[in-house]
Amino acid sequence: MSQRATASETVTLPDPAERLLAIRNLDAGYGDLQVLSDVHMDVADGEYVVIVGPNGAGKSTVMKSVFGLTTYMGGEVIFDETDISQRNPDEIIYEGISYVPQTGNVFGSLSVRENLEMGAYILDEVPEDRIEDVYDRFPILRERSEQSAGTLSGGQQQMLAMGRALMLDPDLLLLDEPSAGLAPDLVEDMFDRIDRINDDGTAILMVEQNAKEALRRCDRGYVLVQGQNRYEDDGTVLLNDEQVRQDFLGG
Amino acid sequence: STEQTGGDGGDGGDGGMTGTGTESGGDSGPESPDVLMVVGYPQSGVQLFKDFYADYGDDAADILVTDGLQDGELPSNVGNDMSNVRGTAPSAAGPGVDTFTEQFTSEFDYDEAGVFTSQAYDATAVQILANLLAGENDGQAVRDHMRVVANPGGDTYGPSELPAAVEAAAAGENIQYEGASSAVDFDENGDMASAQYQVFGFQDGGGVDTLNTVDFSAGDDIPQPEPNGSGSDSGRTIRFGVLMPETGDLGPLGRPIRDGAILPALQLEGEVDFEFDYQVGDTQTQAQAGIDAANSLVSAGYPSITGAASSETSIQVARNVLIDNSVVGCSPASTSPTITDLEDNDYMFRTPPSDALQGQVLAQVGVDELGAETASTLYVNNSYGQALQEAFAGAFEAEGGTIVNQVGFEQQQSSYTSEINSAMNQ
Amino acid sequence: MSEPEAAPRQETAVTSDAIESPLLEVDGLRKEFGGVVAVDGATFSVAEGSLTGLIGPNGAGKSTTFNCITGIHEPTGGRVTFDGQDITGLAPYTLANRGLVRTFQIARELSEMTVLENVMLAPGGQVGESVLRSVTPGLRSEVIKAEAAVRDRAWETLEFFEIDHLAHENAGNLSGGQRKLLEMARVLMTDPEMILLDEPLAGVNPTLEEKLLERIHELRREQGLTFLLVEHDMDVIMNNCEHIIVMHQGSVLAEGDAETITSDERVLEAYLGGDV
Amino acid sequence: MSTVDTIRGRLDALPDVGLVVGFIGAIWAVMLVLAIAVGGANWANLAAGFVGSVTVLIGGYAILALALNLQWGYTGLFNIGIAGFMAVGAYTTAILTAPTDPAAGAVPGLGLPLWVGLIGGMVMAAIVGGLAALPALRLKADYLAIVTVAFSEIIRLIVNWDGLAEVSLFGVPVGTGGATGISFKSANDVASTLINGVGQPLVTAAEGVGVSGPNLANLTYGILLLLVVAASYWVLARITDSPFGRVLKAIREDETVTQSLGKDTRLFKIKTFMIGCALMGLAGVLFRGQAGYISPQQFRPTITFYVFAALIIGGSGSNTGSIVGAATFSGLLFYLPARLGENISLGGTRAPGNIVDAVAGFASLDPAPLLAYIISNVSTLRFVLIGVVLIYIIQNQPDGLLGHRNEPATSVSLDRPQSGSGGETDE
Amino acid sequence: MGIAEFARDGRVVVGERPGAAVVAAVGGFLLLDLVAKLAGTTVFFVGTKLLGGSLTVSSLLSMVVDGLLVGLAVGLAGIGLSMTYSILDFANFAHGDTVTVGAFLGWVAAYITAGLGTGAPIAELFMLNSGRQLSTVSTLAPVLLGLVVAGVGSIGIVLLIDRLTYRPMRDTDNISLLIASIGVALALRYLIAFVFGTETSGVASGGLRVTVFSMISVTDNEITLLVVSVLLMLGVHLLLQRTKLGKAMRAMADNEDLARVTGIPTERVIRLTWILGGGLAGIGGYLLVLESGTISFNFGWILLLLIFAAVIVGGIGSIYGAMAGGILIGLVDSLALIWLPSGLTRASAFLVLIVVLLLRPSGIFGGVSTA
Ligand SMILES: Nc1ncnc2c1ncn2[C@@H]1O[C@H](COP(=O)(O)OP(=O)(O)OP(=O)(O)O)[C@@H](O)[C@H]1O
Ligand SMILES: Nc1ncnc2c1ncn2[C@@H]1O[C@H](COP(=O)(O)OP(=O)(O)OP(=O)(O)O)[C@@H](O)[C@H]1O
Ligand SMILES: CC(C)C[C@H](N)C(=O)O
Ligand SMILES: [Mg+2]
Ligand SMILES: [Mg+2]
Repeated sequence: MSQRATASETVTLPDPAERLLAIRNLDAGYGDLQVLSDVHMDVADGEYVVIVGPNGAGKSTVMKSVFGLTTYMGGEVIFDETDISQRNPDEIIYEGISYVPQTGNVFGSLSVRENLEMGAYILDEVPEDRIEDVYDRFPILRERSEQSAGTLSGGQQQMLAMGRALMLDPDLLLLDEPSAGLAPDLVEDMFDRIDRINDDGTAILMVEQNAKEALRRCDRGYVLVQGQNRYEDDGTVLLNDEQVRQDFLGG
Repeated sequence: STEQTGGDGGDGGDGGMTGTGTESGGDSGPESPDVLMVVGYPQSGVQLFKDFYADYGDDAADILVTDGLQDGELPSNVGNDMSNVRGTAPSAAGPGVDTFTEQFTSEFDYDEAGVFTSQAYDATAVQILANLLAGENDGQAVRDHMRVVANPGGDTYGPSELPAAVEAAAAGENIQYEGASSAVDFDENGDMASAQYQVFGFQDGGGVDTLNTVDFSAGDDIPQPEPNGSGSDSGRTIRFGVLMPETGDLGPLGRPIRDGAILPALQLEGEVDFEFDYQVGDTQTQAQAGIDAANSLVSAGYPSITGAASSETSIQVARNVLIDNSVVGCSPASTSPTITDLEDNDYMFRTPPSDALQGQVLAQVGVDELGAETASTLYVNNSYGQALQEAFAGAFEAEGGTIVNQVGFEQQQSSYTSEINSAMNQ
Repeated sequence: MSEPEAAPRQETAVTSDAIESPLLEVDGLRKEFGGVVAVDGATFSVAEGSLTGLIGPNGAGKSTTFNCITGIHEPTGGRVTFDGQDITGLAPYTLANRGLVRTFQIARELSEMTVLENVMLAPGGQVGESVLRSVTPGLRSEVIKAEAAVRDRAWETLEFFEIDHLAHENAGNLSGGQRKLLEMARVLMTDPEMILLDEPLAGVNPTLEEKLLERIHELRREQGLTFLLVEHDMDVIMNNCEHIIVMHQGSVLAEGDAETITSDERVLEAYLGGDV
Repeated sequence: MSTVDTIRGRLDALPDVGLVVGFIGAIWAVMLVLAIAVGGANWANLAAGFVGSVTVLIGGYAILALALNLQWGYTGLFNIGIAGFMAVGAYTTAILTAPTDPAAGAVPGLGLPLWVGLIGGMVMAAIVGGLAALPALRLKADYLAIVTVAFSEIIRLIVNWDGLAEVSLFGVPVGTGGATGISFKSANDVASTLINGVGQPLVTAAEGVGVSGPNLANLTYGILLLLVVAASYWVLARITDSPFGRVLKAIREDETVTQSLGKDTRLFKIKTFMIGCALMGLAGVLFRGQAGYISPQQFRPTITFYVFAALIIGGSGSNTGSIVGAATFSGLLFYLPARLGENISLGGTRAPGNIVDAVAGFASLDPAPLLAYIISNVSTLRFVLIGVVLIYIIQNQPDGLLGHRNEPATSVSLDRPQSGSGGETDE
Repeated sequence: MGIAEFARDGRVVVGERPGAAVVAAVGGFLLLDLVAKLAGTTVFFVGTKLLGGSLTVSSLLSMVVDGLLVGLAVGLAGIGLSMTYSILDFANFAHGDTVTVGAFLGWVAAYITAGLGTGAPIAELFMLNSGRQLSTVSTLAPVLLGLVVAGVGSIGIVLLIDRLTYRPMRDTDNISLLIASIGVALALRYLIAFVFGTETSGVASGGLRVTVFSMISVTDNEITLLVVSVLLMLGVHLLLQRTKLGKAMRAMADNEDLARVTGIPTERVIRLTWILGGGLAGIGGYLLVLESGTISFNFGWILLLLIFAAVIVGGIGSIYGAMAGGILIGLVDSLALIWLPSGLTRASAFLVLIVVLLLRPSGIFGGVSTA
């Protein structure tokens, strides 16, 4: 493995056999603009991995690249032993990955319920029981089920987006800053839910600015800077690393 | 009572539909006119008659049309034999008409010589002769010799003797060209001194039937100036432009007229010791496009132009291009009375007669042949349509008839139902 | 309208409980969307020179309150007073010209214009915004002179926010955090008296976050600006705001300093969720 | 300091002026070559005719493209009602200046001098533009587009309506002439007067080489139009290189933000609409009414789309690009193909009347009929060309021929002031 | 200050209710006038005519029928415009020319089949000027075949155009797409002109006339238009209702990237959009020609503004809105004659468009969800 630098000597990489997602030497960007260069990342089956880093580092771009939403410039994205680096998003979803983007993550003009139905688009029938599950997780959504999603408050939209992604019971869930804009109690709540989702066996790759909390809870973490891997290690190790704290976690 | 409402379908203040004093109303509704007089051009005509027959069928009213709709293809394009239609148009009645028809149909792929084609031939022929007599490709010089070669005085030549006429004019002789459409004598306004009209109906298998003809003979003196040009040495190039609606509303009539206008050059090429250089400009049946095309011909240095067809275009081209640039225009088809009075420095001529006469002929056909007491007019909203329907309305009322509605319409609309309804008083 | 070089206002002592000189007063503000009542009689005031926090659960009506104050939405009822004058329902530009400006929850840069142009746009009442002045030969020299002054100030402001190295860059090419800085810089150029900040720190990297807060305090100290801040990060709110307003279901649930708030049962229940 | 800025500002404009002059010069050269190629002995006159006509076209489209650039390129106002505003200007001028005792069959006007008419036309176009803008400005770009194009059609239908062809206004007979149009004092007369007066020696000289008076007048008119273009450019450059222009750009980017920064964007938009429409009105008379005659036919929406094509080809957002685009569009795409088609002939092959006959010849291995058909239809095909070029440009060079030109909207140099001589001392 | 007040007042005045009140008042007056006209009475006020006149019920009915028929075809054509407008997010100015292309393809096919064996020269058949007039009763098979070809042909053309023009531009802003569509419109229209000339040809004319309620008289071709367009509209309704397509289209219109990550096959939805929209446009054009009887190279372009009016009045993105908007605009265009001179009736349809955009930018039926 070619990590440029590691925070500590003890890197616990998942066993290659267990790797659900493997990103190798990935170069990607938008149009002519290259954002990521030579990025590596792994997520094992059922693992909970967090990416942190300064604004503009390319964290969201990693997520989008996994889902085929960026301009591919080289490298590989391997999921469940298939190379998905140049596939279309609407194919990737069949592989068992769901994605909650950082912005624009609900269909504003569709109702809450229709948003959830769209989450199950690739199924033949609308899974009523799953919708009920989501409503149970986020009761406010049941209350607003006929309101159009664009008129929900910021936090409510975040919940809806999460609910939508859960409609398919994915193997891997990509979450881009799920706690942004949430009230503190909900932040806690959200992290708890994510833990629970992870406990149910869904692997998670998450970007968070609420880095301390995220690193505390995750299995492993990556620090991304200027489109390149900077550090990677167990979450708690990163959390306690002086250099990382100083540069990225704000003292 | 007559109400000039021009396209006014509803009340619009004082509209035709309102009627006057009909307080009773009810469903009986106002009466349709006995005859509907339609002035228009073929392309709009197709739509207009389709709409008419679709809503009113064959026997709601007799219809009168004019030269602008004398298109043999019209019934087949409309999908109706149009047997309830009578029309009038200036006819080809010159001494050389047979020669012309023969040459025209053999040179081009036409079954018959269409309306104004002979006038077009004459217009060009006179220009060529005037140009030869003047000895230079100069508008003013051509203008000054138009009457010399056309009006009485000197030897007489017709279409069949055109090469001989060319030699004579080149030699500086005062000649008299007698054309295919008429004797081609220009009065001081540049109008024809005499006129013949035909009354026509549409034939079953396409084409038109001439039913009878009406003559108006020369009243005024025909001016005859003396030649003062030099004549032409052999080898000279005679230049003229042709300005015709090859496309647009008049396209179906304009293309044959254009061919009539270039026929003299085709006929003379090789026969005489002169070169002919002509260029055709397309007016698209629009005044502005006509002006642009005319400017282009003027830029290219043509001293005289056969054209335009539509009166509207001819008037605007004369006002805005010809007079300023001292270029002669000779229209083979523009019939609006306005052209007579154009302040044109004598640069505008024409070979058909003015519609001041056609209105009378139409009214006669309406009253005498069709026995109409009431009539409505439906006219294309331009110098041609407006003037001709007015001439008709005046004559029709003078004959004791009543005009019900006068409705204008725009060219090339996608539907004329509303205009027809207004005119039919529905 | 404020003078281009307004003298720094004198420091106003702000105590956490009594608001002596309110700059902004919101009285019974109400906003309905169809059946949904987003803001339901919110009443509060913001002291001149203070940094006041506005917090509350998601959907409490904070953004809507902002939108009503700044003229983006027309309130269904209630009154907003600024600097002693009724400003209810006035258009955004009028408010801005009176010194009340806002930033957006999601930074809205003018992406096809350079960073410098973005900032130079902001000052109010520029002479060159008159067509006549910018065209007429004699009068244009005035415009040019004013422009030079605006330019110089713009550079200073960019330096203050440490984004002067990006001055000629198109604003669209900035990273998320830089955009937030630009947004603050631009708003400052309008010579405001009060700035409403809608979650300016959401998604901002913690290191940058500290820098931004530092700037805010600096502006308060040096120019006496007033801030109203919506933020979900309780650390930020508790450590920086001397006065905190808690909204819940469209109305004000509690207000006071950090201590008062954290010890308020209702707040704990409705928002902070047990521990902090 | 400010004088340095002024001078620098002036120098900055020079390369652009050179570019425009060079470009138009190149198009003239093309016309000259064509005239020599097809004109024979008559080449000089033909060249004068070609160059004159192309110059008038370039001038007309350049004014329109500049006006549109202000509205769309700068402010993002998607006005596709250009034809309507041109009509308002042209008709106002026409009604103001048409003779009170017109030729038979024409409508009378107020008989005022031309300059009154021109100013009146611009003012009226500005007023109507402002009125149209008032409600329409609340709409997003594509809705505004549809409203403006509908508006322009309404204007055209109204001037076309014969109910207004001749009416009595406070006892004075005036009117639009309806479908027949209206004749008036043409600006062309100015050119004629000019060359017949002071330009007489020039006329003599030109006639010496075979250039006719009318062609010379046309050429003169074209050059006068270019002077109007230069003046418009100068005014617009000053408007856009200023804080006013900066606000316009900001509106284009994000109106809410601009409002929040204290700019009354509605007022700016209305002003922009009025200035742009005034210019469009002026172009309506000077360009469409060159001959002293206008009719509703000339103000169909298609002309609007040609102006758009011109601006996009040149590069919207750039005043220089507007002119270059207008020249490319009108000279190379619009005018040149038509002249080529007229002057190329295929020996004796007469063009078939329809495409089936043309292709039939091709089937028997004789390409001549098809070629002849194509040549006789170039004036149709050039619009296909224009469409394709438009698509190509928007796909591959969305910023136009001149490429993206980020012209900062300011009247001074934007470099960092030298430390020490800061702005504060400047007051 | 002054400006501020002005802006605020403006917001109130241009707000929904006062505008609606004005519209209602004008509408009420026109209705009153209509009643007076039907009753044949004229009301004078201080010497000038206030309202009234005369109008027969049968002519009113015939206007209604005309408006309805044109409106149906416009609505049919409008569905496609509405769909591409909301899903691809741009105003497609080439839509009118798609209507023309479809109509030409369909009519050429109909003509050639009808002309087979009659000895008419193929050139005349192809150029649509053999002078023959088709009608549903007399030439049923060719007319139906033409209908199919119009639909299929325009689908082909539209897909080709999408491939060449819009697909490489998927990520660009909607105004660029709009401009590209202007280019497409020009190219298409003049290619048609190049092939078929600029002449208006008469191609259809009713073969049978039926009189209903002894007042309304319609031709077989008009009945065909009515039946086919109603059937197609029903079909579209069912398609969007019974499949996920409708919702997927709305989701895409909303947020394309999100739609893709949700698993919606966006390219396929786009293709289906073009297929539906293009096909209906072509058929709409074909039927319009069947009704009016004539065809020319720019009739779709001239119609475009009317189609836009229909779509916007109905609310962009709403299929039912497009249908209803089409009928409304068709009726306005036709009935305006009761109050306006015929030169201004078209202007009134545009005026309705503008008024709707200003008072209710989301359209009369906007907000009512589709399918
Ligand atoms: N659609 C896009 N087109 C062009 N550049 C983009 C696009 N999206 C992001 N970028 C650029 O790519 C770089 C990385 O952006 P990205 O969104 O991945 O950052 P991030 O690490 O997620 O930051 P943040 O924490 O602010 O969300 C930035 O410089 C950004 O400006
Ligand atoms: N345009 C609208 N139409 C209908 N309801 C709306 C609209 N805008 C906001 N709401 C509703 O009003 C309530 C308040 O929303 P608002 O955005 O003000 O909340 P907030 O306090 O800013 O929340 P957050 O912290 O999540 O951003 C929410 O329930 C929201 O659904
Ligand atoms: C060609 C002709 C029908 C022209 C018509 N006589 C006119 O004056 O307009
Ligand atoms: Mg991100
Ligand atoms: Mg909010």
